[in-house]
Amino acid sequence: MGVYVIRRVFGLIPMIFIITVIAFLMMHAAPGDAFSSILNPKIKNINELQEALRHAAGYDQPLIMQYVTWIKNFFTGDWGYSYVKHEPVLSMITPALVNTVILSLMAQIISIGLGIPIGILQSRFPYSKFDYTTSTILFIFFSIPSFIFGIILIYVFAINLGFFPAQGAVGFGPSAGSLGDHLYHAFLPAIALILLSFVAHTRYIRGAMLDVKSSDYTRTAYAKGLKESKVFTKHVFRNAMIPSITQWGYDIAAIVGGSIILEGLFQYQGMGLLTIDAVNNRDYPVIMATTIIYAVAILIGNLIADILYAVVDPRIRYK
Amino acid sequence: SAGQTGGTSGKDDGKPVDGGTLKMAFGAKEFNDTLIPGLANDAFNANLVRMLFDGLADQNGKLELVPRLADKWEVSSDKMSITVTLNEKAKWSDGEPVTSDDVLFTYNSLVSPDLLKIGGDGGSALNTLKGYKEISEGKETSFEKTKGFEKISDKQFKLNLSEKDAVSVTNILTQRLLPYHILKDKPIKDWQNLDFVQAPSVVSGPYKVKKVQKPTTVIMEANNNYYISKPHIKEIVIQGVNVDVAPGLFAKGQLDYMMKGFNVADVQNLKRIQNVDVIAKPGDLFEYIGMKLYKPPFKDQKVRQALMYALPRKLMLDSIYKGNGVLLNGPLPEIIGAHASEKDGINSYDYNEDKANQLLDEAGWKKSSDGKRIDPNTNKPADLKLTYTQDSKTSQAIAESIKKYFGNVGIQVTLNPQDSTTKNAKLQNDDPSIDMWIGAWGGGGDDPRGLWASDAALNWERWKDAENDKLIKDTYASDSAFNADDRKQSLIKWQLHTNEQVPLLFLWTYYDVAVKSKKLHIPQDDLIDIGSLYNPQDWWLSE
Amino acid sequence: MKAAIQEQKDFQTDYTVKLKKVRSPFRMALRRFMNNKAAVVSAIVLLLIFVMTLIAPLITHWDPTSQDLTSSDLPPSSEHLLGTNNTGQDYFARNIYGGRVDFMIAIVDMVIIMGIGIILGGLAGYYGGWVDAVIMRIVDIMLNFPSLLLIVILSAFFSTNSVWLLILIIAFTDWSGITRFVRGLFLNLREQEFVLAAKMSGCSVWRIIFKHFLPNAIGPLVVNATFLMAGLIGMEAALSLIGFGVPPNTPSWGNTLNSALDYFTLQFKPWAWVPPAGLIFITILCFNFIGDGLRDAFDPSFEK
Amino acid sequence: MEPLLEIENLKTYFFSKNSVTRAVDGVDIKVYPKQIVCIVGESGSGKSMTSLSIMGLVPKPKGKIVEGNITFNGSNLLKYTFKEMTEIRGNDISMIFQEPMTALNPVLKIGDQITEGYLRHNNTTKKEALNKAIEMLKFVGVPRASEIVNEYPHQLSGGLRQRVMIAMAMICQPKLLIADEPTTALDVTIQAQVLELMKKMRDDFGTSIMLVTHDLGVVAEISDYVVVMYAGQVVESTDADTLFQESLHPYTNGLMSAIPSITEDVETLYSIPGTVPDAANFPEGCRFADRCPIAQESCKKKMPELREIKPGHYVRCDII
Amino acid sequence: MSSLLEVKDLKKYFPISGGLLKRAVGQVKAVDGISFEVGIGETLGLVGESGCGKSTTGRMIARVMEPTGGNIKFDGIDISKLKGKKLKEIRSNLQMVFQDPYASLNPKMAIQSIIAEPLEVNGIAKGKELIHRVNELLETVGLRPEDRQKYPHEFSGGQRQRIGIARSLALNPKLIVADEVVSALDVSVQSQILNLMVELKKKRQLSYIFISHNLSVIRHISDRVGVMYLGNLVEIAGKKDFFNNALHPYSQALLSAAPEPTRNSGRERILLQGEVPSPANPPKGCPFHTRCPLAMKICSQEKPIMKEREPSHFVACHLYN
Ligand SMILES: Nc1ncnc2c1ncn2[C@@H]1O[C@H](COP(=O)(O)OP(=O)(O)OP(=O)(O)O)[C@@H](O)[C@H]1O
Ligand SMILES: Nc1ncnc2c1ncn2[C@@H]1O[C@H](COP(=O)(O)OP(=O)(O)OP(=O)(O)O)[C@@H](O)[C@H]1O
Ligand SMILES: [Mg+2]
Ligand SMILES: [Mg+2]
Repeated sequence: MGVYVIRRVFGLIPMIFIITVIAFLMMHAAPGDAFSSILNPKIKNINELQEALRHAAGYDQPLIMQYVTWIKNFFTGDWGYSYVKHEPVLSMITPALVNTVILSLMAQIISIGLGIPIGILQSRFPYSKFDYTTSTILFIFFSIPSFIFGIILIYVFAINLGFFPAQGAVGFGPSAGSLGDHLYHAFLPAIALILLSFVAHTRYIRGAMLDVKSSDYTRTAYAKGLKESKVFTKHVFRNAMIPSITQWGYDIAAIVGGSIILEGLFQYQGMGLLTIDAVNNRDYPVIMATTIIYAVAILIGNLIADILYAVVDPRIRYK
Repeated sequence: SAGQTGGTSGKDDGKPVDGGTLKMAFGAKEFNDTLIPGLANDAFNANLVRMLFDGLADQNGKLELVPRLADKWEVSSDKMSITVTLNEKAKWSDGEPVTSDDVLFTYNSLVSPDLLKIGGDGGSALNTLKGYKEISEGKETSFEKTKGFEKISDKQFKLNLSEKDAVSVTNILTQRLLPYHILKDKPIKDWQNLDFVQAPSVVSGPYKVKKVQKPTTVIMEANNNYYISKPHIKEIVIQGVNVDVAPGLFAKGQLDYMMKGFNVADVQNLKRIQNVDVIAKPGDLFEYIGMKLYKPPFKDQKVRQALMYALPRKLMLDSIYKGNGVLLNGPLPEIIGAHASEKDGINSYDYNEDKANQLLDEAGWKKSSDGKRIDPNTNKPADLKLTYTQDSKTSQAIAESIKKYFGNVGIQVTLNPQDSTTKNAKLQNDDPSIDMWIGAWGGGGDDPRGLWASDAALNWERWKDAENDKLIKDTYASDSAFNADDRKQSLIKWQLHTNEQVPLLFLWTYYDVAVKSKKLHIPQDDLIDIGSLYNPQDWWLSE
Repeated sequence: MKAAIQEQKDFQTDYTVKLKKVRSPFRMALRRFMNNKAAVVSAIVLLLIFVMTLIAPLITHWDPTSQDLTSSDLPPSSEHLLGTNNTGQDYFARNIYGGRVDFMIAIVDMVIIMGIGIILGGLAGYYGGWVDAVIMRIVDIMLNFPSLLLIVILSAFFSTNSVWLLILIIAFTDWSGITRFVRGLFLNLREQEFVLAAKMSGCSVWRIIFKHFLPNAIGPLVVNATFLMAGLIGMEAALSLIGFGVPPNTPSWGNTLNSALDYFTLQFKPWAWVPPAGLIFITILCFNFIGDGLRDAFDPSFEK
Repeated sequence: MEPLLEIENLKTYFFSKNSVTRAVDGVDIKVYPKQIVCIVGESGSGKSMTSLSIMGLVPKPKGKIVEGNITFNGSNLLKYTFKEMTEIRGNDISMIFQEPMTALNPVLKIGDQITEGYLRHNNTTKKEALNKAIEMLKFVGVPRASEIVNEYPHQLSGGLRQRVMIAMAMICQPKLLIADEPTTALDVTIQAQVLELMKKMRDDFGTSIMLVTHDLGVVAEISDYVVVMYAGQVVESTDADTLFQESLHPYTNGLMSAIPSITEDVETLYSIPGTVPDAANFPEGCRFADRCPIAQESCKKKMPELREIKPGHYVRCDII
Repeated sequence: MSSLLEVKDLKKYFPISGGLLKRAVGQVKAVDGISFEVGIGETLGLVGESGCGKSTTGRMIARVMEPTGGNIKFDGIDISKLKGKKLKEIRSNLQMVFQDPYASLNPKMAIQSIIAEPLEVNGIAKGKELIHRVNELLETVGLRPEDRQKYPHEFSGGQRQRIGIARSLALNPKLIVADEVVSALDVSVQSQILNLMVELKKKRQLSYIFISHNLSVIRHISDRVGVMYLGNLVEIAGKKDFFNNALHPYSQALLSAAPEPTRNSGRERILLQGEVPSPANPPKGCPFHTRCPLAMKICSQEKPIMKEREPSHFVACHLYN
C-alpha cells in the first residue's frame, strides 16, 4: 500500500514536468508579452521601457535558459513575480486558490451528498415510477450546460429573488471573508458546477448498485440469512462505491474545466478567473503557476481516487 | 455639445453630514495591483492611489494646475528651473510633516532602475529633470548629486531641468509622493514584499487603507489628519464588480457608487434603476480606425479623407453606443481645454458617400465592373485587412459597419479579430498582416507627443510629417507654451493640421459612465473625469 | 435398451434454428432504438434543427451578418421575429444560421476525435506492451492537462482566429479521453478468442482493428460519439462565453448567447438570450437522449 | 420416514415484456434426512432455479414462483415472508454456489464473511464466532485457518475458496445443504477432495445435501438418490444404484451413453440430436420428443405424467 | 509415424511487475521447458489441472504467443521465431479451435464472413469460389449452407463450435490445436463435437493437439497422452499405456480422482493433499513433490528429467531411477 502510494506519487513527477514544458513553450511562442500592454501615451520612450522591463524579467534570454531559471526558482519556492500585478505570484495564488478550493469542495460535497443517496434510492426501486421520474429529470439537468444553468441561477436566485449574491467570492462589510461569507458566495456557482458530475454520480451509483445487487456474493449474503439492511450496508454499498470512486477521480478534471467558465460567469475570484486574466495579459509566471496547480490538482485527485479505490478494494491493495 | 445626459443635477443643496460607509465598485474583473505611486498600472489601482496619495499639484477639470502638497511654485524666466514651496500644513496621516526629503526620495525612487526591475514605469514623467539619464541607468542614485534637485529648506526646494518643456512642469508637479520616513530604510528591490506597498497605511491623501482582502476588496478609512479638510465619509469599501450584476446591487441598495466598466450603450438602461443618478459625459478616451500609413493604399491623403466621408459615424454612434458619445474630428477630445471645434475651422467630415466616391475617383481608385475599386498601387481590387479585439462586442459591431460602409464605396474589408495583447504586439511590430485596426486612446492629456510625434512609439500608424512635428514642438518647447492661452492657440493650429491630414479615421469620444445612489453626494465641480476620484474628502452620504 | 438408441441421426437434422429473416446485430439494435420513444423523438427534433440550419436561407430572408444601423435593438416583430441586435442584425437569422457552426464543430470534431481515438486506442489495444505504454503516457498527460486551459493557451498561441482552427484546437485537447476509452474496449476485446482466431487466420493489424475490434465496440463508440457531440455543442458555447470560441464575426449559438449576456438583456430582452440558450440546451438534450437510446439499443441487457 | 424437504409441483417463471420463461415447470423432489440427493440435467434445465426457489432467492422482480409447495420440516416455505425466510436461510438451510470466484465478497475478509451468518443466527460475541469460524475452516481442511480468516478472497485458490464457502454454509450446522454445482469450477483432484468433504458433512453432522450437478460422474460418486431434469421438469428420479443399472427415460439413457468412458474405448459416442427447447417456447407434448429416438406421434401431442414405475422410481415417459 | 511437430524445451515466462517502478520483480513460469512430438494424423491429448500451462503451450505452438525459449519445429522448419509473411504461410498449416463457443466467434460478423475470412485474407478464394468453399466447409461440419448469412447469436453452443471448426479447416491445416473445445458444452453436445473431430481427423489426416482437463474425453480422442503439472510435462505415453499403466504418481492420482459414471467402480482413490503451488513460486526440485504421496528426499532437491521408461512411455519421476 505504502509502496503503491509512493510509486503513484513518483509517477506524477515526469508528468508534471512535461506539462510545464508544454505550457511554457506554447505560452512563450504566442505573440506579445506582459509588457506589450503598457501603452501609456504619457510615458516617453515606451519601446525602451518595454525592452528594459523585458530585460529585467529575463524575457530576452533564450527560452531554454528561461525555463531552466523558472524551474530552478520554482523548486526553491520562488514562483516568480507578476509584472502585471506587481506582486509575487505565490501571494496572488493563495487567495485565489482558497476560493477555488472552497468552490470545488462545496461542489463535490453537494454532488456526492446528493448524487449518492439519489442513486441508492433509485436502485432500491429500480424501474419504478420514482426511478423513472428522477432519472428523466436528472437527465434533463445533465443536458443543461453548466454556464446556462449558471445564467438561470443568477437570473432567478440573484437578480430576481435576491437570495444569493450574483457574483464575487466574498461580500461587503464586516463579515466579508468569513467562512460563512465564503460559503454563501460559493453556493450558486457550486450548484452550477455540480451539474457536471452530480448526474454522473447518481447514474454510476444506480448502475453499480444494481450490478452488485444481482451479483453472486450478494446472493451469498442473502443465503446466509442476513437481513436486507445488513446486506445493503455491508455488501452492496461498499462494492458499489468502487466504480463511483474512479468516476470521482475523473470528475476533478471536469470540475477544474467547469470552474474556469463558471468563475468567469460569476466573477468569482478564483484560479479560473486568475488564469484567464493572466493569459490575456500574458502574465507568464502566473500562467505557469496556475497550470501546475491545476495539473497537480487533477493528478492528486486521481491519486486520492486511486488510494481510496485501494482502501475499498483489497484486490488493488495487494497487487 | 451632444447629450450632456444623466442626473447631474448641479450643486447639492443639502448640508454635508459626516460618517457612513461608502460602498463603491469598479467595473473591473482585475485583481488588485499594488497601491503605491509608480507601481500601480491598472485603472482600478491607479484610481485608488489617487485617494491615498497627493502630489505637489493636481489638475482640475480645465487641466489647470491647482496646489496640493505644494503651496506655490515659480518657473524661472529661462524656463529651466522651478522653485517649489511646500504647504506648511501638509502632513502624512501619521502626523509627520511632508518635506523636501519626501520629494527627493520619491523622484529618486521612481527613476531608479531597481523600481523598474519590479515593474515600475521608469519614472519617465521626470525625464526633463537634470540627471534623469544617469539615475535611470543606475550611474547615480540621487537627483541632489546631479543638480536636478536642490534642497533649500525642509519646505522649499528647486528643480533644475535639462530642457525647456512646458508640459513637463505639469508632469513633474503632479507626481504623487512617497513617505520618506517610512520607506527610507527599505531597499526598493524588497518593496514587492512590503505590506506598505500592498496596503499603504501612511498616506498623504484623504483616505488610508484599513484592510486589503486580496483579491477582491479594499477597505479604506478617512485620514482624519488630511491637511485640506477632514473627509466626510468615514469608510469606503471598494470592490471589483461585474458590470452585469452591478445594476442589481444598486437596485437593492448594496452599492452606492460605481465607475468605469459600464457598457456605454447601457446609459438609457441604467436610468431605469430606482434611486440612482446616472452620470454620463464625454471622457478623454476616443476611438479611431488606425491605418498603417506607410502602406500604399493609405499614402494618399484623399483616400484617407474619402474613408472618413464614407463612414456614417453619427449613425454608428447612435446605434452602437446609443448616442452616448460625441463625434471626434481631431486629435484632442472635447474634455480637454484646448479642443478645437468647428468654430476653430475643424472639418467635421459629415457622412457623404458621394464625396467619398468623388475623392476616391480623384485619387485614381477606379471602380471595376463588379463595383469594387482597384487600388492603383497594385492594380488589384483593394482588400483591407481590419484587426480589432475579439472580446469587445462594440468593436465587433464597429468592424462590421466599416466593412459595410467601405464596401458601399467599393472598398472591400476583411475582418480579423484578435485578442488584445496579440493585436498590440503586432501593431507595435508593424506586423504586415494588419492594414487597419480599431483602436482607442486616452490619458494623453493635451501633450501631443506620446501619440502623434513622428518618433513616438505609440504612433502605430507611423505618421511621419515634418509640419506636424514642428507644430507639436510649438506646443511645449516655445516660450509661448508656458502661457496657457498661447499654448492653446498652438494646439488648435496643430489640431487643424491633423484634421486635414487624417492620419487616423477619428470616430468619437464616448461617455464616461458612472452610477451613484441618490444618497451619495459629489460636488460636481470637482469632477475632472468621472473615472477619477477627485476630492473625495468632499463627498458625503445622506441617510 | 442402449442398443435401441444407438442409431444416429444425421447431423443435418440436428438443425433446429428456423429459417427466419436474418437479423444482424445492427438491425436488432436499430429496432430496439426505434422502440425508445424519447430517443426517436429526440432524433426527429435534432434532425429538424439540423435541417433548419441547413436550409436557413429558405426560412429567413435576413442575412445574419448584414447590419442595418437604422434598425438596431428592435424588439420582436413580424419583420424581425426575435428582434435585432445593436447593429440591426436579425436575431432569428443569427440563431438559425448559428447552428451551422455548432453542428460543424460537433460533427467534424467528433469525426476527428473518434478517428484519433480509434486509431491510437486501436494500436494501444492491439499491441499492448510498450506501444500501449507510450500512447497511454501521452493520453495521461493530455488528460491531466486542464483542457480548457490548454485551449485558452493555444488560442492565444495561434492568435488568428478561425472556426477551423478552433476545431483543430478542440480536437487536439479532447482526443485523449476517447482514446483511453477505446483502448479499454479494445484491450478487453483483444483477450477474446475470436481475435486470436483472426490472428490465426492471418489478419493484419488494421483488419483486426477495423473488422473485429470496431464492430464489436461500435455500440459504446456510437454512444460515446453522441455524448461527445453533445459535449462539443456545450464546449463551443462555453468557449465563446469566455472569449476563446468561434470568431465573433461568425454567428454561432455561443456567440449569439454571449453577445446577449448582460444584466439588462437578461432582464428585459429575453428574446435575445432565451432562443440561443434554448437551442443549445435542446440540441444537447436531444444528443443525450439519442445517446441513451443507443446505449440501450446496443446493450440489450440494459433492457427496462 | 418424513421427508425433510418436499417440493411439489414447483413452478418458477420469468416474466419479461413479451415472453414467459418457464425455468421450473412443475418439479417434485423429496429429500430425506441424511440423504444426498443429486439433481442432474443439461444447462438451462432449471436446476439452479429450483435451488433458489427453496431459498426464496429467485431473482426479483422478473422471477416469480407461480405455483407449488415447498415443505421444509413440516412448514410451507412459500408462505414465509422474505423477512421470515432470513431466519431459515443460513440456519436451517444453507447454500453453496457454483462459482467460488464470484460468490465471495471481494472486499471483505474471509473471517468476516464466515462469521456474519453465525452472528446472525446465534447470540454470541464476535470473538467466539471467529473461533468457531477457524474451527470450521480446519474441519473443511483449510490449512493456516487462523491466518486465512484475515485474508481476502482474491488471495485464495479456487479450491480453498470453495472450502471457505462450505465452511460458511456449515457453520450453523444446517439440516439441509443445497450445493449448486460446487465442483464444476474445480480441478479433478480438488473436486475429489470437496466431494469427500461433503460426505463427511453428511456423516458427521447428519446434514441432508441437495447437490446440483451436470456431471454423472459426480452423481455416481456421491448420491443416494438422483433427480434428472430436462427443460424445467423432472424426467426421471430414482435411487442412484437403480439409475446406473437400469435408467428408463430415453434422455437419461442418451446422457449415459454420450459420456466417453475413462476405462473403455468406444468407437463413436452416442449423441443426442438436436438442442434443448427454448424455455420461453416449450412444445406442447413431451419436451424431449423432438430428440427422442423412440418417440411416437402421440408424444408430441400430450405431455406425459411423472409416473412411479417402481417404488421410488419415477419416469416421465408414456412409451415405457 | 513420421513426426509433424517437434517441440523442444519450450518455455514461456510471464513477467510479474511490481515495486516502485513497476519493474519486473518475478516471473510466472507458465511453461517451463517441455518437449514432445506429434506425428502426422496423430492426436496428442494434453491434460492437467487449471493453470498448469496447457493453453499457453497450445498458443505458443499456434504462434499466437511468443515463446520465451525453445524450439518448435513444424514440418521440419523451426517456426518459433518466424515473423511476418513466413509466419503467415505456416499459419495455414497450423490452426486453432477455442474453448468458448461464445467468445470465439465475432458476434458482429455473419457466419459466412467468419469462415471466409482466412480464405480472403490469404487471397485463396474470391467471389463465387469463396462462397462455394464456405458452403463446402459448412457441410463438412454438418451445418446447412443456407445459414451462412446468419449471425453467431442465432446458433446454439454446439453449432458455434462447429463453425469454429469450419473456420479452422478453411486453410486446410495439417495440425489443429484444440483448446478445451468441449469443456463449455453439455454432455449431449460434447459427444457431437467429439465425433465430428474424430471423423475429420480420419478423412483429412489431421493431427490434433487436444487440450482438456477431462480424462475421459482425452481417452476417447487421443492417440497419445501428455500430462502437465505446473508448467512441466511429467508423463507422456500412448493412450493404452497411459490409462492402463500410468507411471507418474500425479498421473495416477489424476486417473483415480476422475469421476466415472458407474456405481461402485471399485477404484482405489488417491486423495491428494493440499493445493497446486503457484507457478510464480514453483517448489524446488520436482514440481509435484509438495503433494506427492510417494515423495522422497531427492524429490525436493533435484528436478527429475524426462526419460523413456518403457517403449514410447516417458516419465519424469525419481521413483523410476
Ligand atoms: N434472471 C433470469 N431471467 C430470465 N431467465 C432466467 C434467469 N435466470 C435463469 N433464467 C432461465 O431459467 C432457465 C433455467 O435456468 P437455471 O439457471 O435454473 O438452469 P441450470 O439448470 O442451473 O443451468 P446451468 O447448468 O447452466 O447452471 C433457463 O432457461 C434460463 O435461461
Ligand atoms: N498473459 C498472461 N500473463 C501472465 N500470466 C499468464 C498469462 N497467461 C497465462 N498466465 C499464467 O500462466 C499459467 C498457465 O496458464 P494457462 O492458461 O496456460 O493454463 P491452463 O493449463 O490452460 O489452465 P486452464 O485449465 O485454467 O485453462 C497460469 O498460472 C496463468 O496464470
Ligand atoms: Mg445453474
Ligand atoms: Mg486453458
